[in-house]
Amino acid sequence: MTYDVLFDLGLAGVLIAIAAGAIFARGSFVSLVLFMVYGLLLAIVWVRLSAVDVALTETAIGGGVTGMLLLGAASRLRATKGSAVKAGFPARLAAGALCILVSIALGIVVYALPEVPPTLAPIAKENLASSGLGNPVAGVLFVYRALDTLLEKVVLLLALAGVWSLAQDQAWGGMPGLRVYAKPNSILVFLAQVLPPVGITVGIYMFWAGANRPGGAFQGGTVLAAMWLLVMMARLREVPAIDTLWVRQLLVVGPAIFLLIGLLGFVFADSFLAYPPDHAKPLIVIAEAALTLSIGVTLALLVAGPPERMRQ
Amino acid sequence: MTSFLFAAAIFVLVMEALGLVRILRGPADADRILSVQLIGSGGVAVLLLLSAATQTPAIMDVALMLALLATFVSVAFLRDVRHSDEPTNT
Amino acid sequence: MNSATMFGYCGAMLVGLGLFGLVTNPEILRKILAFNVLGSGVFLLFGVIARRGAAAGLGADPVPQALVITGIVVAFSATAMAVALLVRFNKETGEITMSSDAPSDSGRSEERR
Amino acid sequence: MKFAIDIFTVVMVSSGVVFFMAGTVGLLRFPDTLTRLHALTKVDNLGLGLIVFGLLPQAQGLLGALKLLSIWVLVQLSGAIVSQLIAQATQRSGRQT
Repeated sequence: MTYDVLFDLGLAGVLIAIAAGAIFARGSFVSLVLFMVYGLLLAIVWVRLSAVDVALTETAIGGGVTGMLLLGAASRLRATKGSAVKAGFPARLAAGALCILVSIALGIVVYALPEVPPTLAPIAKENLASSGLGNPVAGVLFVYRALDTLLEKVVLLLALAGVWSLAQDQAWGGMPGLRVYAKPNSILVFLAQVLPPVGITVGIYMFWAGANRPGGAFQGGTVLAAMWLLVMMARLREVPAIDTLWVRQLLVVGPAIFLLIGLLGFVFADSFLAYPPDHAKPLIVIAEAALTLSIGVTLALLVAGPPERMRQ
Repeated sequence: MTSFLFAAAIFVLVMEALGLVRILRGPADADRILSVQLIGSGGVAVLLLLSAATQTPAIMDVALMLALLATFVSVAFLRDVRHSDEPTNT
Repeated sequence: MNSATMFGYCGAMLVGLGLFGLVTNPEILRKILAFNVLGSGVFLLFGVIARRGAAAGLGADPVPQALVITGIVVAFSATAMAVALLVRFNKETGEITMSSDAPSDSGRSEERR
Repeated sequence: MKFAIDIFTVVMVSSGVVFFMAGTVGLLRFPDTLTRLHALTKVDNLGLGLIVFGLLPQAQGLLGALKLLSIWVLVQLSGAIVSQLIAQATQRSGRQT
């Protein structure tokens, strides 16, 4: 057995152990810590599957922002003790058996995958040239499945509207209840001053590199969101009230520009979300730049949660 | 060379797996965050080794992203850190 | 068995694990977490199909990869929504679990208040 | 020349990996949070540092080498700061008990 296969086997083993730990751990804090580590190792799995774009997304979302989101909820709920008793042993046994069956069925599907796998890679590669991009995944996201990508941004905004709508009436239009450090000390403040410039550079690099190499608007935007959250946690900046004009403008600027470019496709190319042949790349880069910004703000506000208090 | 780099990556991976024990055992939440730090640095090391072993420079970007977000997550965890004298089971 | 297929089995097991956590754990937060594990298992299966579809000099088929990226984003949106619902649910009822004998007394006491 | 460079990489990466082991053993065996923190800093500084150093000649071009170095600097910086924060969290709990 060669070392790379051994590495993959070990990685898969550790991944399953961590997932099992996160599911079965008794304390929620332990469970959340394990979930974060799980996201981290999953990113390495994606790297091993030659999907570096997905690895970047998984690091940013699975390891970073989702963990932060769950952590925020856990610390709010910490005061409450769970009252419901766990399901009885027979019920757990039945559920376990059922889940093992599901796993086995999926395993059989994996085993029975066709010998000659179907692939769209050659077509994607062939048509990549017309978009002027060098990254095939970005090509698929912004040309072949552009409608998906547009709707995905809309889903993010809808989720944010949903989260906000869970605010209590008197808090509407107020400031999200992001948990911040009660007394940020000088070291934390130092970190929150030094890391964001680095992070913003990395974010812009991710978006810029995304045209030709793995990366893209979403990965870049997530880094921006993480940095903004860091600054807010260290209380260098207040969490903005959700009815602030610039917040609303930043939220919609990305999808709006993307939609506008899509509509211009009717005029200058032959259909919705079609790009004029000579200007495909600049248009995509403009849309991605605006989307990076909007995604950053949307993600940060999703993590911050519904508004809880009015401005003083 | 490739085999050596993969072997080194396997070794670091095993260390990360051992570090998991500290997450399970605690006892303080701070200890668990120490373990996250270890696994974060280990993850960066593994990715850099993989990048060199497979000659894929793009993997370095994942390592960069990981380094940034691991820090962010540690800071978020420390915000809510509980002390070892309090019960850890909720 | 090559690495891609092996990660496929890994994904299948993750789906099972996540499903078990989702069904059996009474704490809602842990259900949300388990749902994310389940989702990542499904994404991994996609990743395996992408890897097997490597062709034309690409390491993996870009189309499933793009679908997974979109999927991760949508899963995050759903998680954010679920967490917000959980926090509000907790504020209204003081519960963090879903018990089988709902609608419980705590729900009614909320109405009286 | 290629051979000499490879030897350099093997030696450096191996020593880095040894520090990873030392750090992990320390994390598992040391009696309290602060001593474990001490063990962990060896991983961040020397373990990753030596691995990065060993991989430098394998990097593709100057840009790749620079990126490697900047990743290490970033881990250094954030590792040092997070260590401080962890130590403070531990002290705080020490005073309260």
